[in-house]
Amino acid sequence: MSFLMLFVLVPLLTVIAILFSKNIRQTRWIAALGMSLQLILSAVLVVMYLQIRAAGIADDFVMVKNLSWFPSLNFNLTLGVDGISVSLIALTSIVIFAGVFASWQMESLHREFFISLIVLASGVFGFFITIDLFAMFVFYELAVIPMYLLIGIWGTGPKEYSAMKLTLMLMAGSALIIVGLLGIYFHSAPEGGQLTMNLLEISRYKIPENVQNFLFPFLFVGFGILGALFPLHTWSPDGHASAPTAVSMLHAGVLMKLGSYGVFRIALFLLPQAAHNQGALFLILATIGIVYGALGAIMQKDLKYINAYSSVSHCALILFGLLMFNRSAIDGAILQMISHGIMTALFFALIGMIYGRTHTRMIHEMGGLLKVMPLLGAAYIIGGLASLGLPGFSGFVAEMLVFFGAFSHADTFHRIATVLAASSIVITAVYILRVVGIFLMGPIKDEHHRHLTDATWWEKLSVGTLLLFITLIGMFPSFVTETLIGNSLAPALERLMSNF
Amino acid sequence: MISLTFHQAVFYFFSAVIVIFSILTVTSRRILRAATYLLFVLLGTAAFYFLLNYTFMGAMQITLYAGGIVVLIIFSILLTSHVGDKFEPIGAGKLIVSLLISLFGAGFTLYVFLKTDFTPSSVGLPDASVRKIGNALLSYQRDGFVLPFEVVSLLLLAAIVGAIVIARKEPADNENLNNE
Amino acid sequence: MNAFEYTFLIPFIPLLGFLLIIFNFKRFPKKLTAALATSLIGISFVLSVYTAWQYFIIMGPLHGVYPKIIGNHFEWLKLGEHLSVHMGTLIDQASVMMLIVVSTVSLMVHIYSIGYMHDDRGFNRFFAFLQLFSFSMLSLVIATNVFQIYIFWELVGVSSFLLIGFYYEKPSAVAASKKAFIVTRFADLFFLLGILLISFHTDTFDFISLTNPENFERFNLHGTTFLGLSIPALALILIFVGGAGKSAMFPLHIWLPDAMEGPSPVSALIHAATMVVAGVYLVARMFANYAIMAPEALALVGYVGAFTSLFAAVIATTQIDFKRVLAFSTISQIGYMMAALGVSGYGEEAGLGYMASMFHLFTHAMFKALLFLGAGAVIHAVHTNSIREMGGLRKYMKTTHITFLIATLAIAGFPGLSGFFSKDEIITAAHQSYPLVFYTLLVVAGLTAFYMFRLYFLVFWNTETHYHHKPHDPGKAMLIPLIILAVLSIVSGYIPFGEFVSSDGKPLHTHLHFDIAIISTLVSFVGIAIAWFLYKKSSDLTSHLIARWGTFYRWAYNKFYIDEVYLFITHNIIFAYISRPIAWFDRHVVDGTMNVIGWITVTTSEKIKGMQSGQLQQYAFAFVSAILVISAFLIYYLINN
Amino acid sequence: MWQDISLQDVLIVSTLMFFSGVYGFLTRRNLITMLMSVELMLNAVNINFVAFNYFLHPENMQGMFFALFVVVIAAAEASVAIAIIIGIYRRFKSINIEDVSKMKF
Repeated sequence: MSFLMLFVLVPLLTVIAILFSKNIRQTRWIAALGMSLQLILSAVLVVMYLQIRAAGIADDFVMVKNLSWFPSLNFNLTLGVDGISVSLIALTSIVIFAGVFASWQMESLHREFFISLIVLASGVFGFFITIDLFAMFVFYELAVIPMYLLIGIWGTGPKEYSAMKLTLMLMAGSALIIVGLLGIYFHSAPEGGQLTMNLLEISRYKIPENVQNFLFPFLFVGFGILGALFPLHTWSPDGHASAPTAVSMLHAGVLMKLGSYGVFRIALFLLPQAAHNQGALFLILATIGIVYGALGAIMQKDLKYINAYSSVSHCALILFGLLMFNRSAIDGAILQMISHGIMTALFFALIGMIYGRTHTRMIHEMGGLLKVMPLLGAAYIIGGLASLGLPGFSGFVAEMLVFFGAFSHADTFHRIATVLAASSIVITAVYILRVVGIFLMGPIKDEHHRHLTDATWWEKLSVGTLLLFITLIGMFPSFVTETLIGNSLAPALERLMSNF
Repeated sequence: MISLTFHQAVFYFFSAVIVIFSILTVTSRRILRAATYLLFVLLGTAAFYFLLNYTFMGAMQITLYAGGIVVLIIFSILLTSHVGDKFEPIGAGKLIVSLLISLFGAGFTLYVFLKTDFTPSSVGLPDASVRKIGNALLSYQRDGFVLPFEVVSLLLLAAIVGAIVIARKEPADNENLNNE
Repeated sequence: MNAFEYTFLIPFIPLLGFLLIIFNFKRFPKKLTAALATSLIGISFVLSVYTAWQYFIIMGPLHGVYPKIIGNHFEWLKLGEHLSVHMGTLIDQASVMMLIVVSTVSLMVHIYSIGYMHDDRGFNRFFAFLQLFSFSMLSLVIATNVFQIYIFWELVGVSSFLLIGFYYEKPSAVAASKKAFIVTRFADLFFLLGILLISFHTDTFDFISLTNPENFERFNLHGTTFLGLSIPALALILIFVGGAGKSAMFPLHIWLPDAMEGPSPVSALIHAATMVVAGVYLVARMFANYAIMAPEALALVGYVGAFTSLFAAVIATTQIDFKRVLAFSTISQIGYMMAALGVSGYGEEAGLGYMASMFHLFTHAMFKALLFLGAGAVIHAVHTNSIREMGGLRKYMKTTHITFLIATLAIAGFPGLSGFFSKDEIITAAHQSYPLVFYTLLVVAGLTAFYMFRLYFLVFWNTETHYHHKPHDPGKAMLIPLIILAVLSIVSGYIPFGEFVSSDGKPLHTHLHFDIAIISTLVSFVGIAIAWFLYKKSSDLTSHLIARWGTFYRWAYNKFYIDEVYLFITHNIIFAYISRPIAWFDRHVVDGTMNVIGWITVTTSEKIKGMQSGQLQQYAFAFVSAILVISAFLIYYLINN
Repeated sequence: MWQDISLQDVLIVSTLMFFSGVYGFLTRRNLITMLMSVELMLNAVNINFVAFNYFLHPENMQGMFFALFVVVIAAAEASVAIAIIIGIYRRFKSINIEDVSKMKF
């Protein structure tokens, strides 16, 4: 029994406990309890991880534990974490914690809702704690499937369409991923040994370059779909717009990171040569995605669409950073995963709360809400400022790391890409301020909005948690970039750099 | 001059009956007449069995088929149709396609049958006495049929029960579903 | 190790105030907030003065050069192998001078705001933001490295955004705050790229190593850039664009006039005295790099500064909004400072322009803050911004009138007042090397005198309009800062500034250049005289003149339509032809492709589904045909084998 | 007696009977006539069984027994089929096969 297993077991136990809950009060308290426990567990994990590192253990992955699963195929449930997965686990528990409180008032089918939500979360946790490709894939699917139900049942607007679209596109991604994974599996033992899905064992060998070139697009695009790679991002606006609050939070906040994590952990780590060969192409797509998402957000009228496009832009920045193949850019990209995860969760939480009051998400139908609900409004503005990369918040540090890393490539191609990517900080400012100006500031447009209430305690808790972490990371970025992530970048960097 | 034995004459007569009434059965536009024609076909078949000396088989054919099934069919016709009803004429396309398929199938099958060189057995006539059939049906030795016999009896039971279940009057609360 | 470790407190005390107030902004009574904020900024002020005293007086120059001292610093973020971002305090001539400027004006504005914002619902919020701004600005000026400057650069931008949009229910204020933020953000993009470029080539952010001429040899500055510029020139121009955005240089000046939507104390603090000079300060910070590495970039700074100065002065003569006149005046004066930097050389006497620029920055901060605070007092009293609706106020607001007059005289370059000295230095510096800049600045000096006195006469003299309430001098809280700043506006000119602030750290002995001084004084007097003639009493001469100069007047009045050009570019080109098509493209083409794929699948399945019609006979057809075909093949196969 | 009639003769009859059954099944829209067509086909098959038994393997009786069982099962089938038809008639008030197409997708 490994400590890491708790991250999957606690959600599952929570789910079982929810099955026996009698009413919504019990359901949400059980969910809140379980997820608080999860938050504490991840804090413990961070501490444990730091202690292990402090003890001088320099393995790529720590707390490795091998549980046999399909012995005949040598598929194992191999647990193990490094700094990156630890920080992403922490991110997930923060977001799901806030998500539970953000959906405090989910009345209809509350039991089923919380169960699906937590199953989804446990899939994400599972994905981050394993280093066996097959187990990762299984958990990945576990995370994607409840999404369909969550959007299809509890969504708003054209929810069936969105749920279908989202699920189908992600499933298409899965199809590509499984091809890529099997390809790696069958080349995991070049000297005729036992085939394996274990990340560590695969990384000992070099997969032949032509095989790498063949498999890389499958894995990059497959995970890229989830990471909102242009032009395969279109599930994101519809999906997010239709999903209920907590689902949008979890999805944009964490699930999209599964994509970029997969790109980093599997595509780049295992196929470094192909990454070099084909990096330029995907870099172009990522750059387009950054600018395109931001420009697309300017003219949107629906709050959720704005945020969804913003997510496209920010997630493209993650891929952009990863494809720079150097320490600071990748460091920044991973920090951006965390930062964007919290930030976008905050946005979706706030949008959900505002929508719950005004019953509209159209920015032009609202106005002057800052006066009516100062806390939510202020939180939205702070979130907006964080999103446009204000120093003091996490997004700034991540962006700077990525830009610095990107700028250390002195050739014209990378320079132009960097300048274009950097221009997104202006465009981001434009759309964020436009939205804030229209719906939070100005005179109150709808007289009915005059009597709306401000945040309740659970909303304060949800929003406060997220804000706290955005600020903490922004103020003390070194803790994440150096202490947590720093050492863990080395193996991947080594493999990526060795080709130069 | 083709010499025709009595047997042959009888055989050809019943063959003609069977073929003609078969075709009439499927082309008649009055359902009750079709049922009657079917009865003739079945009786013709029974005559075949008698001709081939399978008297028990022939008897079964008459009692079960001609007596049982046809009566059943006629009952159901009376339950579901008006006696004077005529079928609508069949669409030309459907008619042609079906006809083509049937003729092609018949031609093809006949071609195969006539092409094949069947070597008749020289053992002699089969023994189809009721005694032998009765023994064989209840025998568990070689050439015994007690297992299929039992299976068939179970099947019959199941069919009876099934028929009752299906045909029984439905509960009233399902009425509204019927009209959807 | 060093005596300046306490300097980190200077910015941190206002930060503490910000946090205290913002987390209690519903609980704190106004009095508590005011007392807390003012006393905290007071402590910062005292510490700043103490720092200056310690640095300039106690320590003095070391071997004839003022040292650059790192007060304290720590590594905040590692950016790469060699580069890391530090946070800390750098104590040198410029930063200490700026500490004084920022903390003085900030303290004055805090005191003033107690009176000015007294009846406002957002009193606590206002003070919280003021504290936030003070924190950011103080951190900016004592930044040890260019990246720290960038960080706080953004934060002052945000404070400015929050304060301009303070009356967030007023659409014009919202629009102005948005505009200010986006325009400066746009410029910051270039700043950032400049930082990226220069740090890539020098491997350092630190001002001490970055600006030390002895290091320049070691920097790897080779490589090609576009337009044939050298790398340092390109990088420094990019950084200057950042500075130009914050300092409202043409053509990025458009946000500053609109920023006057904020409360008057904010205009005084942020948009006159401190934040807007950050651009000047930035160029001054990296002056060695500009002067030695890329003189062409420095020349650009000079010309842009001079042009902006003239441009804004011309517009200022036509504006009728009290605060907008002052805003254009600010732009013009900052242009002055930029021009002074541009014409300066590095070190010794050649560095006169640098010193003059800093001097003008210092004096300008005092009198421009005074002007804005005075404007605030007037607006507070008469409830309008339009100078057409004012007049004859000298009778009602005696103290305000006198302090305003002092400030006006100071900015107009009246001999004996602070502006006279600093402006004189600038014009002298320009005279030495750049005749074009020199004449421009001279013309601007005349224009400045003219439009400031136009403003002064229109407000305090001229025909008295009918006021609903009798205007009166504001309360003590507002008057005291006015008086203090008036005193400072007079005396700050007598500081031997060159002794303290110079381009290379060595004290620079300056003296008044009488020839230049006489010319510039004459020009100013001409300006004042014309204003006197036209505006002291209401006369129809002005309208005649306006009619004569119709087109030009209209252009100047409309700020040469720069705003409209921007609006056209952003709304009609970027929004309409880029963003909207992208939104459309995304919905219909990219998403459409996905939907077409889905549609194909669905349609195919519909067709297949159609076969499953429930029509028994169709199944039978299929069945029989299939059986026949299969058996035909089978038989054929059997026969042939 | 068997010299008089050849196997082929019987097969021709049964084939014609079978395919008239097929034809009927494909064209008739009335469920009962379709059932009758099925009976025709079954009969044709029965004849074949018996004929093959008689002409080719008279020494054992499998063919006949098979036909016998088919008859029995046909009876069972017919009774169930008619029960179904009557059920359908109750539900749809019609036994036209084209009206009874609920069983799709």
